Amino acid sequence: MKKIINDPKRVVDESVAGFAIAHADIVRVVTDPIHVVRADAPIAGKVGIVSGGGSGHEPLHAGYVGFGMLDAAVPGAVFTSPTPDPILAATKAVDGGAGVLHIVKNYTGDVLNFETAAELAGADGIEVRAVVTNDDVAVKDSLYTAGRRGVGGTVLVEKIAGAAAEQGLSLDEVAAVAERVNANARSMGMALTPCTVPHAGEPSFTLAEDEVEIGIGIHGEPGRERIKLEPADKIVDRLLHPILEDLPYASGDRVLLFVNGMGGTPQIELYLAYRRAAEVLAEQGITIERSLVGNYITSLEMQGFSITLLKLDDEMIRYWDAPVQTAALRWGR
Amino acid sequence: MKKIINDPKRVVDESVAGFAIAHADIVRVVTDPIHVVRADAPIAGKVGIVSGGGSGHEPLHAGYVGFGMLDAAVPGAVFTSPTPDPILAATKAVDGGAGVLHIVKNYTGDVLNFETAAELAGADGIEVRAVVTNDDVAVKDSLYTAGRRGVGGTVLVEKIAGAAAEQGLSLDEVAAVAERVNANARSMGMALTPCTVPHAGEPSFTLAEDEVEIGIGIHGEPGRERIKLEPADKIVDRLLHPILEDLPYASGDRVLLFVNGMGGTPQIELYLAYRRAAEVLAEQGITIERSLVGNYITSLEMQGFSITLLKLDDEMIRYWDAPVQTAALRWGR
Amino acid sequence: MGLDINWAVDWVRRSADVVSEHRVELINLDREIGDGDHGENMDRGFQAVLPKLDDLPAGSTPGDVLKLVATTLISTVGGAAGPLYGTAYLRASSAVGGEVSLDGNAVAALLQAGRDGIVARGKAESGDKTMVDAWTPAVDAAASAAAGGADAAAVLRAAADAAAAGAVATEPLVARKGRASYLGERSAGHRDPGAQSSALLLEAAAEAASNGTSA
Amino acid sequence: MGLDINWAVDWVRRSADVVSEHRVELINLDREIGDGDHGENMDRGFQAVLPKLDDLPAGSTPGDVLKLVATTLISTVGGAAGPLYGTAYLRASSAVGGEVSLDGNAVAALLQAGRDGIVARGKAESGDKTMVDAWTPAVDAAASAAAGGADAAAVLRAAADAAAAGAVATEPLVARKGRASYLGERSAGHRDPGAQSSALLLEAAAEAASNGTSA
Ligand SMILES: Nc1ncnc2c1ncn2[C@@H]1O[C@H](COP(=O)(O)OP(=O)(O)O)[C@@H](O)[C@H]1O
Ligand SMILES: Nc1ncnc2c1ncn2[C@@H]1O[C@H](COP(=O)(O)OP(=O)(O)O)[C@@H](O)[C@H]1O
Ligand SMILES: [Mg+2]
Ligand SMILES: [Mg+2]
Ligand SMILES: [Mg+2]
Ligand SMILES: [Mg+2]
Repeated sequence: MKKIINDPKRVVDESVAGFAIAHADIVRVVTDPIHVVRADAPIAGKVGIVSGGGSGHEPLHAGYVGFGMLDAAVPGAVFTSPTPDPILAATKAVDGGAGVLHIVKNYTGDVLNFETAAELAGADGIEVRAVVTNDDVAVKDSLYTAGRRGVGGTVLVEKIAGAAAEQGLSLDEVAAVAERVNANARSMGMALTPCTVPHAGEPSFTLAEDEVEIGIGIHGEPGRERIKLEPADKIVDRLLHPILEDLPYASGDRVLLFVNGMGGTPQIELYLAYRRAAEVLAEQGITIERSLVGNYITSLEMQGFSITLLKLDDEMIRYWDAPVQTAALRWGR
Repeated sequence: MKKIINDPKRVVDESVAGFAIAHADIVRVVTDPIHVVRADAPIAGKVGIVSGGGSGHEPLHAGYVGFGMLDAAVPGAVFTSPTPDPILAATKAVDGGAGVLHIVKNYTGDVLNFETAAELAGADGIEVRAVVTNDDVAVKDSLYTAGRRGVGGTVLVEKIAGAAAEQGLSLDEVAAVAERVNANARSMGMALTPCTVPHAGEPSFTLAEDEVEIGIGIHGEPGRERIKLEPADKIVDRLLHPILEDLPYASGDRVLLFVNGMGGTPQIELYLAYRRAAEVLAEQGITIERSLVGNYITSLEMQGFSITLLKLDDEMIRYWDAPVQTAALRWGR
Repeated sequence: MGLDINWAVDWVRRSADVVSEHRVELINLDREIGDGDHGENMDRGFQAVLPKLDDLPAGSTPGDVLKLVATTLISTVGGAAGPLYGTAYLRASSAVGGEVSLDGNAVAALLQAGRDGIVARGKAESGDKTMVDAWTPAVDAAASAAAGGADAAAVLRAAADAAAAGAVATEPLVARKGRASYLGERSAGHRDPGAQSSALLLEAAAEAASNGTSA
Repeated sequence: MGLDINWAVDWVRRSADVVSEHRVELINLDREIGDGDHGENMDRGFQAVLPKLDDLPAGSTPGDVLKLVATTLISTVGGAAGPLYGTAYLRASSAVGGEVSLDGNAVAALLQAGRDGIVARGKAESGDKTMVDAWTPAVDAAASAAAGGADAAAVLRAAADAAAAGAVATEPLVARKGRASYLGERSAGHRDPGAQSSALLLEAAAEAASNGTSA
């Protein structure tokens, strides 16, 4: 295992400590229990937004703490949901009296730990609502399973709900916007290479030199299907078509096209994939209103990418365009 | 070779085509000869700034085209300096009558091709000045060699000179600012893994599972020294000390600390490295006034990182903080 | 012969040991069909419990130990396993209340409450390829042993053996809950890591009971 | 017997062939001490020249062909090799002017002008481990062959052999120019890719001359 680390057990603490110094203008970091809070939290009268989950997906979530997006992020151990304690601490830290929204990716661990924290916060008199993101079409949705994973759509939910909260909407309204974004977002990913969890020391799976995983998640979990490497355009089609069919997206729709790198993918490849995705959408009569291309929700050093489509409405566009000032997403200020 | 590409010969064209669609609000792309121009170029009375070089270093340089930074970028083939034609075309496209600054990384190919383009532009009546960046302390500087490479410092030169030009400084003044940034910047990098140039199909070098390259460049060229993998803090020290001794940076200095990923490095590792660098600077009485952490000048999918220090003065800070609106660096608007 | 506080403490110490020993094995099982952290998570949790055992006030009961395990796992493990095991130990603690010595029936009730806690939190059914598939046969075996008049140690032995068999029996299953469910059919052919850790913990309980650490 | 336009065109075609054949070899040499693009760069350049040969107007001279190569390489190769070779061919073209047939002395002058162009642009000295280390011995060998009365083909043969030896002789050198200089001592033990491509191009020139393509 080759990593720029000192000790597998200290990776998250040391990295968050660096993040705290580098972005002291935007965030404050509390180390015990570890959570990252917007420098000016709590903001009286504003709905607080907290997200979190296992580490290894950076810039998600700490990179999205700041004006117009999250009020706090709770980083767990690598690929391990945080426990309720830091989630509760973060929830209290950002409560400005208007309630707190938890944005939770749909993984059993995240859901259970956030649930517990929400219960405890409720007992302390803080009103908490949770929105669970589950946009990954690679996983079959069913009442009898753990359901779909929350992946790329989570970033979009955090940005748009964050803007809604910043503009003073109520907890119910912010939660409704978040739900609408999640309901209109679909994603699918693939990997060229696996990743290695520091404490595991071994790659999450192995792939032959000519194989790729289709339908990969963001935790180094193997995907649904292993195929031979194909040209980029074919791979894009393989990800995009299940997405398009699922909602479904239709001619005339306006969308945000999000091409996301898994952490080890160079930009040159992401834009190349973006080109094909844009071409397919144009053929289908779908208009790209907004774009996001880069490593925004990752899986350590994994090479690969995911595509997320979000069907937009005017309100979502307005919130997407609203100013945001975080370590990883910034515009308008 | 595993890459998200269609054909090694079309990588740059297809990627730039994607970039053009994704950032149509910021840039315009001309395909023959290929160059990327700020959407509102030329700006009358403003010094134009053009940079460029081989592709594979994204977001450098196209990602820095936009308000407050570059007016044009010229992407060559992967790791191959562009020819004079597109440099000349870009120079003409951004000439607003106040002259054009070329920001050139110190590689023989870049220097020669930009030189030729500048000569041709001069013959067309455009005043061109060139600033050659050479901040890499891993390479011994000498009159008798090709000299130091231009690496991380280039990003800082582009931002700060870009702001100076945006604020209306003359060509001589912008060039002087750019020279001053370059003169006060020092960098050094390392790699955990090599990268693979698409048309070569084989990694640029091979490293054993326990080896790393110290003093790596950004073209997959092997570094100065191959050592056994060490803890992150030791590696940071190994890069930072030659940097500190070179200028030298001294107690009381105010600096910008830039921890840059080589393309395949996850953020969690970059911030971990940043933490140690900040610790060392604090011990030395050097104040970190500004920070930049991320994949900003890369070497395809290489894993590794570089550290750049820039000794700041008030003017540089003002230009650093000035609004910028590019695909890869954005704040203040 | 009932099981007292010494048994409970010994169970925890043995649990920490066995999880530590099998850390890599659990990580590897989880790498195959999950995200490779189960061994690390469980190890972190039980190592956090150990020092707290020393601070247990005099007169503590088995139920107090179980509660200590519950709260520590909840606040240190994270992931799916943290809340699930946490709830199991919490419910188990409630089930035994303030009793100072547990007989066969009490142990059977303890296990049943633990299993029910896991199901209440995780909503998994038998055959979903989760830790429930180790706990449910264990609970059933414990119940029949207790009904047959077995003492506490014998009840735990029956439970441990059934849990071990249950863990093995998860191998052919297609996962419907937890991270392995994302793999669909490809999850078959691998043992569920949580079922395996459950078997290890129940084995530790049985060994602590048979090893005469109880009064 | 002088070398005319047919020789010049044949030289270019052979150059394109030999560069294409040795593309991977040149890439590999450049991977070892550079950035792995030299073979690709040269191949792209000469492939771009080929179609333009068909458009040469009647009455073109060897100098016209050299100029066409120069401008095409400059506008398609990029990197260090593009401007350096471009300048070499441009200066070589000037050196032969409008002559329609080149004798031994003219060929020696052509090579000398080419080498001087490379040095003027790149500022490398002999022993810096660059293409100059193939060109300089070639120019010297050509000059003495011409001085000894050799015909154009024999001058090119002498130059080609010397260039080949010069390329081999770059192996032990420590690079002081170009990308390989960043490696310092570690650049020793590898042949310079530009010296190797230069040797290939001069060999192509000699073969075109000896192959009776000249009038
Ligand atoms: N809904 C559930 N009900 C019962 N057990 C579950 C459920 N989901 C997951 N598990 C158990 O949790 C184990 C995984 O734990 P762990 O790896 O620590 O957490 P995570 O899946 O969050 O990484 C699985 O092997 C399974 O036994
Ligand atoms: N200053 C120089 N003078 C002469 N030749 C040089 C000089 N710098 C580089 N070269 C030649 O250029 C070759 C590399 O060409 P190429 O790989 O195409 O360009 P780049 O180094 O820009 O990738 C080297 O092998 C060397 O022979
Ligand atoms: Mg996990
Ligand atoms: Mg090159
Ligand atoms: Mg797990
Ligand atoms: Mg090269």
